Amino acid sequence: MDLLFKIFVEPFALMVSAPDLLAQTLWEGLVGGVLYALIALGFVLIFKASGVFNFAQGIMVVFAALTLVGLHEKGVPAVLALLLTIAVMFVLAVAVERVVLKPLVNQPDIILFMATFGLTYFLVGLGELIFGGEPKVMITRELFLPQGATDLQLFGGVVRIQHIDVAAAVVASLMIAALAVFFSKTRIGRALRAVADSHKAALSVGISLDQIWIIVWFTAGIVALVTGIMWGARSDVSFALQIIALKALPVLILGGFTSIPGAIVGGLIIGVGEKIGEFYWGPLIGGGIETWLAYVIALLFLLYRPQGLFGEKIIERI
Amino acid sequence: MRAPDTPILAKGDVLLAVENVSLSFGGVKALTDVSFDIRKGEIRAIIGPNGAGKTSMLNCINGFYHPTEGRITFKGATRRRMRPYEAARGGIARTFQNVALFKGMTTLDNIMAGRSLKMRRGFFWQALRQGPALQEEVEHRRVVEDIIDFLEIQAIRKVPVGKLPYGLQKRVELGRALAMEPELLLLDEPMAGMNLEEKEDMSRFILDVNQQFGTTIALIEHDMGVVMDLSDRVVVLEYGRKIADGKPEEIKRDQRVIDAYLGVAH
Amino acid sequence: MAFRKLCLGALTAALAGAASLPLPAIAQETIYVPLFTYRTGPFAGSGIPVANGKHDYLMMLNERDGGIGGVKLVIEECETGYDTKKGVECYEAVKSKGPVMINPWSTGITLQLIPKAGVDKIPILSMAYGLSAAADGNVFPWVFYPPATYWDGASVFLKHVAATEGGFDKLKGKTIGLIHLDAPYGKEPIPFLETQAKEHGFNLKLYPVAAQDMQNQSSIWLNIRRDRPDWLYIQGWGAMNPTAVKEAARTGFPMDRLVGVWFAGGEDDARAGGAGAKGYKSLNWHAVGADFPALQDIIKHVVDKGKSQTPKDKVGENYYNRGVYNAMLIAEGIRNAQKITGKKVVNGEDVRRGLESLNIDEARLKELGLAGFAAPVKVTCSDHSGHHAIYIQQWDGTKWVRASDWIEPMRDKVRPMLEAAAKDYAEKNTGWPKRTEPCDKSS
Amino acid sequence: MLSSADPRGEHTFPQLIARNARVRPARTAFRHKDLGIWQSWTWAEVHDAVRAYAVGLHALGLRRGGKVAIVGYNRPRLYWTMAAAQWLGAVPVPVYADSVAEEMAYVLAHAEVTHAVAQDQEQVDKLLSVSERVPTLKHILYDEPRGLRDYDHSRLHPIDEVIDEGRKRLADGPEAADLLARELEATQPADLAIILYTSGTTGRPKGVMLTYENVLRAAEIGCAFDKLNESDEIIAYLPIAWVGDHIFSYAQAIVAGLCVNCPESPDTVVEDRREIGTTYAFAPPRVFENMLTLTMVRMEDAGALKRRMFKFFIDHANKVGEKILNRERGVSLWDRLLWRLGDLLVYGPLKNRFGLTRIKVGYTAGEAIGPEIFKFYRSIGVNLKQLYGQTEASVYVTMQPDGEIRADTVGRPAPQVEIRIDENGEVLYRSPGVFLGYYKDPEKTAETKTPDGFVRSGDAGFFDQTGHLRIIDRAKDVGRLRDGSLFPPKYVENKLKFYPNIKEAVAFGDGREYVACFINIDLVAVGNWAERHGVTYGSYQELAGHPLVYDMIEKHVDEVNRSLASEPRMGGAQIKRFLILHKELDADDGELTRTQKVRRGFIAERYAPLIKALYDGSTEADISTEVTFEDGRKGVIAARVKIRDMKTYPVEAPALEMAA
Amino acid sequence: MFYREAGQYKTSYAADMAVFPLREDRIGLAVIILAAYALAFTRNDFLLQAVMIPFLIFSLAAIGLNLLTGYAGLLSLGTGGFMGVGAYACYKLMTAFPEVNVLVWILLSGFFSAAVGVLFGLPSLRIKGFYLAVATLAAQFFLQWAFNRIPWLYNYNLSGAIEAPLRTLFGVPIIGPTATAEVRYLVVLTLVIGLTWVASNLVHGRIGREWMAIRDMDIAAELMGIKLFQTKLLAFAVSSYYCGVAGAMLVFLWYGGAEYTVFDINQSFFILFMVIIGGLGSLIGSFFGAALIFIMPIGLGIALPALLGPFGINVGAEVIEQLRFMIVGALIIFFLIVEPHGLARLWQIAKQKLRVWPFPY
Repeated sequence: MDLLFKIFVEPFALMVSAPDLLAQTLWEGLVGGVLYALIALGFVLIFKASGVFNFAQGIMVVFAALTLVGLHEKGVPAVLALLLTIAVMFVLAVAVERVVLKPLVNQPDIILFMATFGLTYFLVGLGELIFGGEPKVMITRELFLPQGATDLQLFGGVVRIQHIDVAAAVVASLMIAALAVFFSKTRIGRALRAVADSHKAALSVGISLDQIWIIVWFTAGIVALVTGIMWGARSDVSFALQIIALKALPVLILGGFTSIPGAIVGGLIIGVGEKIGEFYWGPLIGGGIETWLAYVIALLFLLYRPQGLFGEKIIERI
Repeated sequence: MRAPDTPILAKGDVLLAVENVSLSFGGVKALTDVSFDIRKGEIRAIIGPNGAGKTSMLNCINGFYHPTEGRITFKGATRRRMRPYEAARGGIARTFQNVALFKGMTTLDNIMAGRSLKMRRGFFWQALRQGPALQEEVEHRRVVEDIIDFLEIQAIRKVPVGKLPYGLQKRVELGRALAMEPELLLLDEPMAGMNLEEKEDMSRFILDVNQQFGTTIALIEHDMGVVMDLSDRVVVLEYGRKIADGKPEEIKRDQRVIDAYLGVAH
Repeated sequence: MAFRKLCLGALTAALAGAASLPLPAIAQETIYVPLFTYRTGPFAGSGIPVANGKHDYLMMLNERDGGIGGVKLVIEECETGYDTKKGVECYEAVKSKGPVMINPWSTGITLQLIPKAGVDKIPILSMAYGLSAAADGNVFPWVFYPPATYWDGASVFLKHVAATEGGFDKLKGKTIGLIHLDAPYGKEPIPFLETQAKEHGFNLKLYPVAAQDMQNQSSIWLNIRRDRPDWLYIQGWGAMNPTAVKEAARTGFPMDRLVGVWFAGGEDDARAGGAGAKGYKSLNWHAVGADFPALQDIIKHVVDKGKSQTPKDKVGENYYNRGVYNAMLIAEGIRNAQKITGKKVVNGEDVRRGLESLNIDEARLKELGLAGFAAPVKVTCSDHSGHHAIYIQQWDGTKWVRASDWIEPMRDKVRPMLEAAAKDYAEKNTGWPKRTEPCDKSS
Repeated sequence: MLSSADPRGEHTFPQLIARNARVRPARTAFRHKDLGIWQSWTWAEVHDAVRAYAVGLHALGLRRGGKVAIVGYNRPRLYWTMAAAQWLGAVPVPVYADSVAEEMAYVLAHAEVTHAVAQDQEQVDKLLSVSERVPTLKHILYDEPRGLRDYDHSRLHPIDEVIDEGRKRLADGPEAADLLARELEATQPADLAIILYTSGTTGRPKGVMLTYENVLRAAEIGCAFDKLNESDEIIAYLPIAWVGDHIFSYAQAIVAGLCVNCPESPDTVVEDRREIGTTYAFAPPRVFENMLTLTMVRMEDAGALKRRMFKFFIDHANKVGEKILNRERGVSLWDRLLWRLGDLLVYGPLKNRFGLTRIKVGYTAGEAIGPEIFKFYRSIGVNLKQLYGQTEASVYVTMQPDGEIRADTVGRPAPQVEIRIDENGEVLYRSPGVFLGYYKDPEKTAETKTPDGFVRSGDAGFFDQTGHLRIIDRAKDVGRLRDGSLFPPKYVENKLKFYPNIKEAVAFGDGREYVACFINIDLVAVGNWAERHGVTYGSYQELAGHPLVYDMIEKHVDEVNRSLASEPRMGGAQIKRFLILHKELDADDGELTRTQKVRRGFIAERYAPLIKALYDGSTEADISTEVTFEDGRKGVIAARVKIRDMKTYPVEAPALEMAA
Repeated sequence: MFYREAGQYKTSYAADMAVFPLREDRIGLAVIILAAYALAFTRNDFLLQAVMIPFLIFSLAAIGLNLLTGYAGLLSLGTGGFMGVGAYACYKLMTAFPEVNVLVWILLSGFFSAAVGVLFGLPSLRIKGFYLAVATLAAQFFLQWAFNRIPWLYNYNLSGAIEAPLRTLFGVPIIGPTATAEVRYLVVLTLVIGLTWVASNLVHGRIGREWMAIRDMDIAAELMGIKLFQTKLLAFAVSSYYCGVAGAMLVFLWYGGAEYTVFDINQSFFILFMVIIGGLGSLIGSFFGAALIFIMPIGLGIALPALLGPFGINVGAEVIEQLRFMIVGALIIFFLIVEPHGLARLWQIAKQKLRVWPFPY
């Protein structure tokens, strides 16, 4: 009875009694969700265009951020370092296309999946070799990112909004909008969408598959860089960050592997869901349930809709 | 292994009755009010233009789809929402329009897999693969070898089916279905994509199966020559409706069939 | 001092002369000291300075003194990546080379090695980490846990809180939070804090941080905001610490009420919080900074000669000095063993005895060029930790400054709990050997 | 070793089967790859089955002297049919399985068979289709029931049913057993055991009648010669109507008690032989030739290292392998060790691939085998031998004893065989295996058999200095040059064809000044050679006319000339001129028979301008020929063909008189 | 090269269906097993303790995952969790009933992970492919959390870890600090051989065929009367059983004690690497994969300094480690490109080459 009370009454009572906390929780959830969505976006881009489940997206985030900070540490001005990092991500995209994707074209999904594991290992080693393993502080100020926080007086309490989080949300929105334009308005973008359906269709648009892959991986690299900057600004830049990338997996399940809106909505749902869950129900079983709550949410959701939020309904044919 | 309560049917009795079956996906009607029957020991052809609902009909019969309306009675028993494996257990086997073999396995293993239903040894013996389990494997291997011999595919016994040419794959698939010792064998375009010689072979096998084992066969086929030669009775579907049903000679003369289908083919 | 140096120099010269003789047997007289380090992986941030400190101090001994007691040290790092699997691999790799002791630098690896130590006759020096119960030398003769245990740390934290609040009686009704890595290491202080909470009537709140969410702590800090604890104690490691400090700064938690255990006291940990981190406190038992003769020697003999991976300005940072401290314990353990046994080349069993009768007093620290660097350390046969004094340091925005005197842990509270835990361990591990190793008199 | 003088007096095959069932009941007698595994029968089971079968056949009306046709591939039950028929004193008449209905009708009618045993539906269909023309035929039995279910079974019986019927009768009472005992005793050694029809190159097949004594004595000679015993394995894949199969897979198997293995189908012989690992094998030269060619072609695709290793060891084997096999002295320890190593790395695996790992002795006969090929197998440790035999002799005429094995002779007269060579060079022989006569053809019998019991072989040959017989050609084909020296065209052609680069050769010379020759290159072999030597070519014609190819072929011809010069009486047949044909000789153009034999006359006519040029001294000649393409279209190809002159060698060997 | 197939004919189906129908293979296997046992007497602790014992245990776990992923086609990322269930179950059992021999508990502990595996396998009826893989991640993270958070599982040990108390077999210590590496190696080897034999039996029989059938074409399999759900769950159960036993062995026969972090997501990936690099759907491939993924880095760690040393490049342990990472990553990609079907396929090809030796095909 007491347990039922704690599960079904107390958390809601808390929500009502402390609306500022609820608002703060929702905000934190949304911000976390945006960052999850960004990582998921990287996955989706690549999955959509090349059918590769890119496990290396997490390390790409770290690698991009590390390159940026590392270059800056070596004395390169911030803006130049940013441009150089973008160039590095391009080189990475080309290298991945040449060395990994091309030789493995038409292999089963799981093989490509596995290859991105190899890529992860390689990038971990390379990144540490070049930049060392110690955590680095994100060059927030140098990149003209806002710092500090604003306290909003709301619901008789305080909701603290970090400027960097707002910036993250804005940048993420811009990013998504840019991608949307890119996909719907440009020739390359349309080709990318076509390639998701069939490789031949893309060829008819006049863009080779190689180019498309490079573009997609490069785009994912940019997304990774943005994610890295934002997340790095929240904590710091270290290899531990790649583990967070796993959080994108439940987001993907929820949103579907091929849907960009799915990645965003899924990210927000997971972000908010796990924060609310952890905050209001977590203490019941000792807290720390965040690690698996997202997966369980995704799993339960899958049982209801096996194709994800925005995936198409599958009719089995024989 | 016949369950004691199922009636033993004589040749010519109704083995399977399809009554007023309709099937729809969302708003799309795949089958509308289709009724026909299949009698024990006959070769029953289902023909019709592309998209007429032939494969959907087979899917309903073996429980892969569940009819939205109507009922299907097999060996006198009507099962609502029958699962595919229940159909298989009941004695319905089938082959597929696009070969649906187990690509990673050899011909032998594919056909052995068709014996799964008949194998009884549980996990324990399987884990030991000695005594009864091995004995059982050998017994079933013997049956499978007869099928291999029957279909003349000895040479490819241990070849992974993925490496076989299409015609042989179809033959292996037939073998796999035969391994189930079905009472009703559903063949979905068994000769699609075959050359003349392969078609002749396949026709011979189908007839042999029908005569030698007394297996009732329902087949979908586009090659009218084959259909008319092989089948005892033909049912014609168009846009999910039955438009004709009868002996091949009758069908050939049926004006609606000629309009809908045969006119184009001939 | 000068005389000593002279003697050492003469000895070294003599040895060098001896070594130059075509006598391979003498040339091979070395002491093998493997160092388990992690310069890679998610915990590399903390691992690198520690590894550098350990390595550089021992290297300095080799360069300056020609080793210990005239015997060169063979220093070999083995990269564990903070991964237990690789730790076991490292252990097996070094075992055959006759190591005199093992410094696992990971609680996980330590736990694996504890049972092996007695069997393989290789002592384990787990300096202020590992299995708390191992501080009981009667049960764990092969494991050493100086200078203090996590429970000592937590008790010092409480003493500090009580002192700030105005006495233990003021703790009643207060809320004290523990934000910890959700792993055995992070959970170590919980039983002690729980008993204390009962005793003093404060409210203990736990905030576990999962390893994969080390850099994603926002919900934890939401909880903290809700519970409004008066004090927060951080038992974290690696990337968890800077994130926690940062989050504390972001959410406006009063930084002078945020205290980290000694493994949450790196410069990088505090630096991440930027200006907002000013006022953050952490425990420590050794000094920060390079203003010690020994550290200057390191710069002179090792860093300047390019034999270290440390940039000069990082010498003297907290974790670097912790490595130095650790290396000092290693060296002193070996030296003591040489003294007790009279052998120059000592083995694991000798060093165990050396560690067990370790007594580094002020004078000795001075000799070492580490006067004021740390409190004296003494280990006895029954007490393998010593429960030595700890001080509080505070971040001034750019560096650590000392913020308290030496605070003695609550030895009377900690010791019985430790002994009970050791007993429990021995009971649960049936067949745990009774101590048979004789006890040397403390030197 | 058993001989016909065995006191127990087993002088028929049924008696020997009974003996085997007694002496070695549990040893495997027959195996048949069927339904995926080797189904096996022990001698006891075979004995039992044959007894029952005999009773069953008796019940179907088979009586002493009756003839039983046996049609099909090698199957245990077909061999048992022979034994069961012989048990009753009836005569089995095996028929070639691939013979068309027409031939079958003739043989069946000629032999007046009353019963026919077929392997499967195909043969049954054939039999049924000719049954009207064979009025004596009463019953047809079959082995494999597949597809025969709906046939009219009034005169059609599955063998198993017949055997079961026999079993039932044997179980029912002693009458059947008495009958068996009676019939077994009644058969005499001199009785007719079997009629084997030979497909003569001309005219109707002739039925060679062999008695029990013929066959048994021949089998015993063979068994004794190669020390065959019950542990040996043989694979039965040659037509059961051929005397070789009858002796090897039936007679010798029963005499020695060895095991006969029937392959799953004609297509799987190679795999099946490999599985069984026969110890005693027979194959015509082309089988060995194919295996070698395949080996060489495949090795071309191997990696460089492997190829070099292969070449090194094969070269080594060429040097010492035969000596080691012959247990000759004078091979150094190092060479022996190296050969052992080669055996591990190359020869052993090769033999394994060929299924010859366990081979005790292998025979090749029927045609001349290339010395290179022959030497290759011997050098890697396969005890390959040649023999010369004929149906009329129950196979054995000459054999090669161990240690005296050479590629160019067919060996010494087999035990108990006498040989003489008549003035025309034709070989005549007399032996215990010599046949009774041609069935219902005393004329032909008289033509072939001399009054003193010698049989005309129809082959020309001579004994060389070592006392080995050499067969040079069919007696009627051997011609003479204008100067009277001997010209055996096939002998010359074969020598040329032993080179892998030469696919066909047509030699001319009968009644002319000298020998000249057309040569057809082997596209695969020469193509490979060209690739390795950087010779580019666009077509067969271009390749054939390439000067480097000519040079290469010239070397081969030169070698042939040298070897001819060193042989007695052959020196005159050295090739003076040759040309390489611009197109492949093709059966579609009528230049070859369907069995790939050269039609000399037709070619001479078709390529008359070239022949003219060969003999008028011109250095090249134009030719245009009509050809049939693969799709059936016809066309004309024209070419200018070069002619090369060859050097001839002085004849070394004294011209021996042909009469030995 | 070593094959002499001539003369190896099968006269019965039992012989024809044997797992090793060729004599040379049987001899080779016997030689390998004997050599493996002989290894125990080298008394080389590094080889046994740091290489062979973990290699064998990981091989067993890889076999477990391979049964699920390679044979039944169900991708799982929860291996670490299932291994953990085995380890913790074994710990609870052996401390609760110390009188029963520990080997019994090791073998029984697998049943607990089997049960948990079945539980988390339930969604496999509805979801497939990567979706299912992510669902198994839920198992991984939940279980990991549970191992840490439920003190009952580790008997309320203050260290939060589970430790191997002394246990003996016929008076010889096999678990605990005094158990020598040789003894533990022999125990591990025997268990692994036995369980591999059972796995081989399963995959070569009806159950294995049913798994492969649903892997290759689940619809066709169902229409042939194979119950998808039961078959998939059985795959989950058997797979988890193997993983569980491997987990118990990992802790008690190798580490001697463990924290929950041993069974983290990296462990799952680690095993998955082995399975894929080794070859999906191949038992021997599991061993190859374990060798490559586990032993190769160790070898590199030894070989790299030796290789770089002569060139005067003296690098620290961490550079070696970083190079190790890079090389392992590159090799994974390299092997996938060379042979996407894993080392097992390379092995098959090599074997085939040996069979047709000296021919290239």
